Amino acid sequence: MVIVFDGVSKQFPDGTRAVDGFSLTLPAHRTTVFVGSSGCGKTTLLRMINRMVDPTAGRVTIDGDDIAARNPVELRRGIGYVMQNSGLLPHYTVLENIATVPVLRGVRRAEAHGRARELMATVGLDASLARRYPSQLSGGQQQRVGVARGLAADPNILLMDEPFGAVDPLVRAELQQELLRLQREVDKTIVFVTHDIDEAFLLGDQVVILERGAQIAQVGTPSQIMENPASDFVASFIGADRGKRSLRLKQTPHGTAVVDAQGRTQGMLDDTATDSAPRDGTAP
Amino acid sequence: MVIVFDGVSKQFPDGTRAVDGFSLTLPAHRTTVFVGSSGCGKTTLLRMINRMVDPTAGRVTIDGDDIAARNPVELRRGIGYVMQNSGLLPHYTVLENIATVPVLRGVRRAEAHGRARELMATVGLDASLARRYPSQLSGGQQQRVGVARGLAADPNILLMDEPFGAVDPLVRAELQQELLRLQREVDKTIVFVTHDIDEAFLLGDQVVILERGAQIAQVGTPSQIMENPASDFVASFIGADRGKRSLRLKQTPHGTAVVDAQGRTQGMLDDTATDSAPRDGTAP
Amino acid sequence: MSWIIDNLGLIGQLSLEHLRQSLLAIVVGFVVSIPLGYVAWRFTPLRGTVITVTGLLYTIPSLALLILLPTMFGYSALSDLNLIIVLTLYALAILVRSVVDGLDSVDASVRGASTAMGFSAVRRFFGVELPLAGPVILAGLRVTAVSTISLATVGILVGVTNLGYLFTNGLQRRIIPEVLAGILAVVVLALVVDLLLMWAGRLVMPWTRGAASRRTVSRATTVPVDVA
Amino acid sequence: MNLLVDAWLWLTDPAQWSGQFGIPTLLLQQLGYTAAAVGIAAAIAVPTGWAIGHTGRGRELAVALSGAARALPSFGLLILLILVLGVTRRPEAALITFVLLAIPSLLAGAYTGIEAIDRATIDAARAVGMTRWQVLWRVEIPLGLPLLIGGLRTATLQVVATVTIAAYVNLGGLGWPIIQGIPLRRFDQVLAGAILVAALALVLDAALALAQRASRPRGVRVLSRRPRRPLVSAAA
Amino acid sequence: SSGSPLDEGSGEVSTDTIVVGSQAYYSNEIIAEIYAQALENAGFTVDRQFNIGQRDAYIPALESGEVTLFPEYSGNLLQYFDPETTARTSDEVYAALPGALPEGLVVLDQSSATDQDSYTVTAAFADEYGLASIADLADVDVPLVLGGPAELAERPYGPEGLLSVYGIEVGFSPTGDTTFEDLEAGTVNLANIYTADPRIETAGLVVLEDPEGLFLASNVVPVVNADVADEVADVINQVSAALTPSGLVALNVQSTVDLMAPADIAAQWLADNGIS
Ligand SMILES: Nc1ncnc2c1ncn2[C@@H]1O[C@H](COP(=O)(O)OP(=O)(O)OP(=O)(O)O)[C@@H](O)[C@H]1O
Ligand SMILES: Nc1ncnc2c1ncn2[C@@H]1O[C@H](COP(=O)(O)OP(=O)(O)OP(=O)(O)O)[C@@H](O)[C@H]1O
Ligand SMILES: [Mg+2]
Ligand SMILES: [Mg+2]
Repeated sequence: MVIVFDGVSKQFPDGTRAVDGFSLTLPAHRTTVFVGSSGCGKTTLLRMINRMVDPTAGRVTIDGDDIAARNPVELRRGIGYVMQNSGLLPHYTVLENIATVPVLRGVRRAEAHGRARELMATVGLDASLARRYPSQLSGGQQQRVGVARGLAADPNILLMDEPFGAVDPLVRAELQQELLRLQREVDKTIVFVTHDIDEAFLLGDQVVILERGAQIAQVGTPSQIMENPASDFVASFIGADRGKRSLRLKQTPHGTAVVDAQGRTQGMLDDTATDSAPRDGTAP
Repeated sequence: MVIVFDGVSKQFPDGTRAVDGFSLTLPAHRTTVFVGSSGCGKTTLLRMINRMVDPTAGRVTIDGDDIAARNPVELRRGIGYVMQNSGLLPHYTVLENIATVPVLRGVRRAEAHGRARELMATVGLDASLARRYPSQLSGGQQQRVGVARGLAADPNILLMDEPFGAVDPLVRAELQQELLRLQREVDKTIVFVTHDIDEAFLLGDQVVILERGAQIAQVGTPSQIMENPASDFVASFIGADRGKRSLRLKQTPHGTAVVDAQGRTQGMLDDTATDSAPRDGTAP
Repeated sequence: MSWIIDNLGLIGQLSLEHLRQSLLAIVVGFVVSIPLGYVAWRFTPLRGTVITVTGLLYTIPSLALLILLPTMFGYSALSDLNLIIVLTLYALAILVRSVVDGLDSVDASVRGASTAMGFSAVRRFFGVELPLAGPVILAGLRVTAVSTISLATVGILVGVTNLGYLFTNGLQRRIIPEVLAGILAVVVLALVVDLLLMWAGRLVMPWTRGAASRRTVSRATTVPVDVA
Repeated sequence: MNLLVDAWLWLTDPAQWSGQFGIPTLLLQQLGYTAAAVGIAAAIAVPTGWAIGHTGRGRELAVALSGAARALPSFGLLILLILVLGVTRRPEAALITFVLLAIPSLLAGAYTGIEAIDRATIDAARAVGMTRWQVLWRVEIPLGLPLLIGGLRTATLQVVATVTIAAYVNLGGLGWPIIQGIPLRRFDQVLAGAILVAALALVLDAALALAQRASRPRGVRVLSRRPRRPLVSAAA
Repeated sequence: SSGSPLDEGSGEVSTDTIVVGSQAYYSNEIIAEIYAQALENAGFTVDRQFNIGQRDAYIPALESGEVTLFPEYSGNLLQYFDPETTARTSDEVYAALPGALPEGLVVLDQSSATDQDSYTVTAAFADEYGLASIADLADVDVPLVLGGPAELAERPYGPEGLLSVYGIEVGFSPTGDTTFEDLEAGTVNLANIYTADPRIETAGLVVLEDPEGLFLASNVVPVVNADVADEVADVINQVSAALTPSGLVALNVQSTVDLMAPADIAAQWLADNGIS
């Protein structure tokens, strides 16, 4: 499912040009992250993929088909969407929330609930929470329900709009790891929106740094961007100008520390590591 | 102004033990950062310093005087307090907000406003904003007003409770830099609360990592903690277990990149830097 | 007080009649207010008009309305239909505003989420927006119920019999317990209906149990009339 | 339409503009009862409401009592009070009735006004070293004023429409043409009376709406545009 | 059926069901209840449409057939249809009624019981100024304030009638349902009170004579829809024959002093008078 933006613009009725001539190809089975400051047009871009917003110029295609020709309600039922603050329906239980789209599509209730239970396991939710209402869950649990709901229709495309913006850093880190795992498992085309550059670098195969009006400041893999910021704006955005990305080595009694330009320790150099596979356990 | 917590506990009327036997010395003229997950008791600890919360056991002393003997209203007027979401009075202008404490203390209005104007400059607020109301300011500007208000009484102690939690990452970085500058200029005893470990490491002279019930998981300078996490909890909290602190070097066409255990680039090794002074401009 | 004991049958009958008239007005008002409220909420230009017109109703003395409407539209002032029409109009004045406020109170992100999942507009209204507006509408409905039951007593002044009979008859016969019984019966009816509505709300909206959000309450405390 | 014309003729008949039952007299009576009742109710309900809002205590009781007060049928209560107090105390009976009518809205306006204030704001006021009284006078009352005036609006509207029944017990007011018109089946006069009451209500409401707008502290005005006013919270 | 004021009227003229109406006046309601029970005892189906306010409210209902039988007061009824009438005595009024009533309404036999408007003062006031007749009010040297229902201000026998017929000027106070208490309390010194009010007796009030015939004699008289007049005449005439002036006062006493319900009063009266 390759998504292509082709000269897309969006001007809202009040005159705001949220997106101005945006063109980009989002490769299939990869995660593309849109990152940028508040109001730069990330959400608008995302919502053009499921026709929650229709472009005023240009077109969006999925696998070559112009989505403007698709029935919006049908289209949406085939695209998973995970919103900031989870966007759960407060009057539905966890199970009902996850099963919403299958039920809308006419899947039998019992069947849809059965599948919802499986998805709860997939996103790491305890089965005992099935009958709870969203207000009875913690923020992190709500986000997991949101992700499960996004997956319920088994869509090929998953849109995620700052899905972890509202949770605690510890929980957030956990959810990010969970998503990395899911990404490997479910193999979908994921479009992820955040304004946290570290999150973008962590999750994105392709990272798109946006300026106001959804102007592309730089596109590339995290390493490409960090190693070679395309402009002062990008450098400032990724923290390079504050010395955050400009690191030095420092010897300490416990090993070699990596410190930033201000002398703040960023981590420890792992001299023993020989490959790039993720490792767990504490730092050395 | 050295602040000492001596076996302090707080049990709320509903039975919650927010703080359980907390003892610590906060050195004068230094910044101590309390960091921990949501609900671990950070705010409660902070508010015991200006008697917004009274401990149910133990005592808090400032320069050796038990604050339980102090009149709370008087005490508060002598301690700056910057709250999450700024906590500005919505019906006071910027100037009136900053001048609140001096006016309460009986300073003449004109005089207090004059000093408030000076403080606006100190925290980097344009003078043209003086007559605006908080609702007419951006989030970052509101935070600056909050900081200025905290400084207005020229207190020896400044309490800051997640002051930058609600703002955009770019603005947040700017405010953090501003605070680092202020810290050098005003030379106060600062107690700072955050749940962002990076912020804690950036701002703290002394960092206190807390677990539920305000149990101290580790105290130390940022380098001490990162180089030698005291427990699995701390390692996980600072991201060491996710490989975030376990870094390796990688040669790229643009220079030596520092990558984490998962191969994500964290920054570039700056081979030219010879000292730890902050540098500006873009990355090399 | 012996009058009350001797006339429990009468009080009971009048209460039933009173309840029948009030409930009819409350139910009809409720049913009509939902489309009206939806229209006012959905089409912003109409909002001011609908709310002003229903709000205006509030300022017309009920007694006058009870006399004038039958005269203008040529139906009998004596039938309880007359009273029920007037009570329904007053109920609308409160309820339309509540429905608008209730729909306003639905979190935009929830609305967006349901659209994104592929709810059609109609299904979204009945499946998401209306249920979520429920707490605010219920609060309005409870206020409506209490004031309708209390207001219905004026019917006696135009010849519609209900608990108001105890007031005029008690006054003519100088039987204080009779008047008192009328007031007590009205208050008890109102409070019982109010309580039943509260319970019904908990039954129909299980997700609101326990977690009564502050936001809902403060919205519910908004008065329906906004003439300005 | 004929009726409207007749009502207009009745209204413009000079005979209706003088004497014991002339419109000016009736208008003054209506205003007098409304002002007195709302004033007395405010004197009772506003401090009580502020106390409830400030301390957070007694809310349940206030809600329960307000609910009961709202259920009281004014017409029956007025008759009962006259029978109990006697005909020479009609004004007192009427005032008590109208005061009871006005209290719930005013009470709710006073305490919801304070309750609706962001807790963080009050917390901030305490944290900068305001005393309890300073918090009340400098923060809670000013910020709660719009909702209080909203409550005042509701109360005034309810009372001014209900004072109509004062005429039923010989206290005059704009209800007189209505009360007299009904047995005489003079609908022009009933309609004219209703128009007068509604017009008065609208004028009062508009005046209070302006006051409500003006009372909204300037910094807050930018945020929320729609003037709101509390009902008795039947909401538990 | 019980004597509750609740049962509904139908609307269309129906000869099967007699719709009995009453004013929102407790005494009138008792008479209507007597009619209703008498009819029921005689096998009729009866609907009660009680408490219909003033004459001006229920006459249209009678004319339309919504109500088919109503206990009325002859003088007031005549004056309603013919404000200029010169009839004053009981017989004159009764004789004038058929001509004044609109098509479709007829009166049955009138009873000897009267319940008419009067001008009444307290005994003390009457003693002080030697009052026996309305004309004597001319001698009173304090301002006269007349209490009565709101509509009295506009009635032919109201303040204007007093002025034109007796040359007496009075202020007016719309004392409504508390006219008696107001007279007692002294807020008014002249009161429009119905002559069947038992308190005239118990409180020792003085009903002023009306030599100029300001008020028409007003006997209790059944008004009935012409379609059903013949059917109900026997039963209702029997009631009218048995209802006496003192009997009417006694009924009112049972209601206001003994606090009996209208249904019980009616049933007892019918039994006592052997109509059942
Ligand atoms: N319905 C709308 N009508 C008018 N302007 C809109 C609308 N939706 C968004 N905008 C404007 O379009 C611009 C882009 O909005 P968008 O929501 O896409 O930003 P964003 O990058 O998602 O920001 P955030 O990080 O705050 O969510 C903003 O200036 C916003 O105010
Ligand atoms: N007034 C109170 N009454 C009862 N419990 C309270 C009260 N204030 C705080 N708590 C509880 O005490 C614990 C610590 O609260 P505190 O506000 O200090 O946490 P925190 O570390 O500041 O969290 P956060 O990062 O979310 O601000 C929490 O479990 C909280 O629910
Ligand atoms: Mg967005
Ligand atoms: Mg906190």
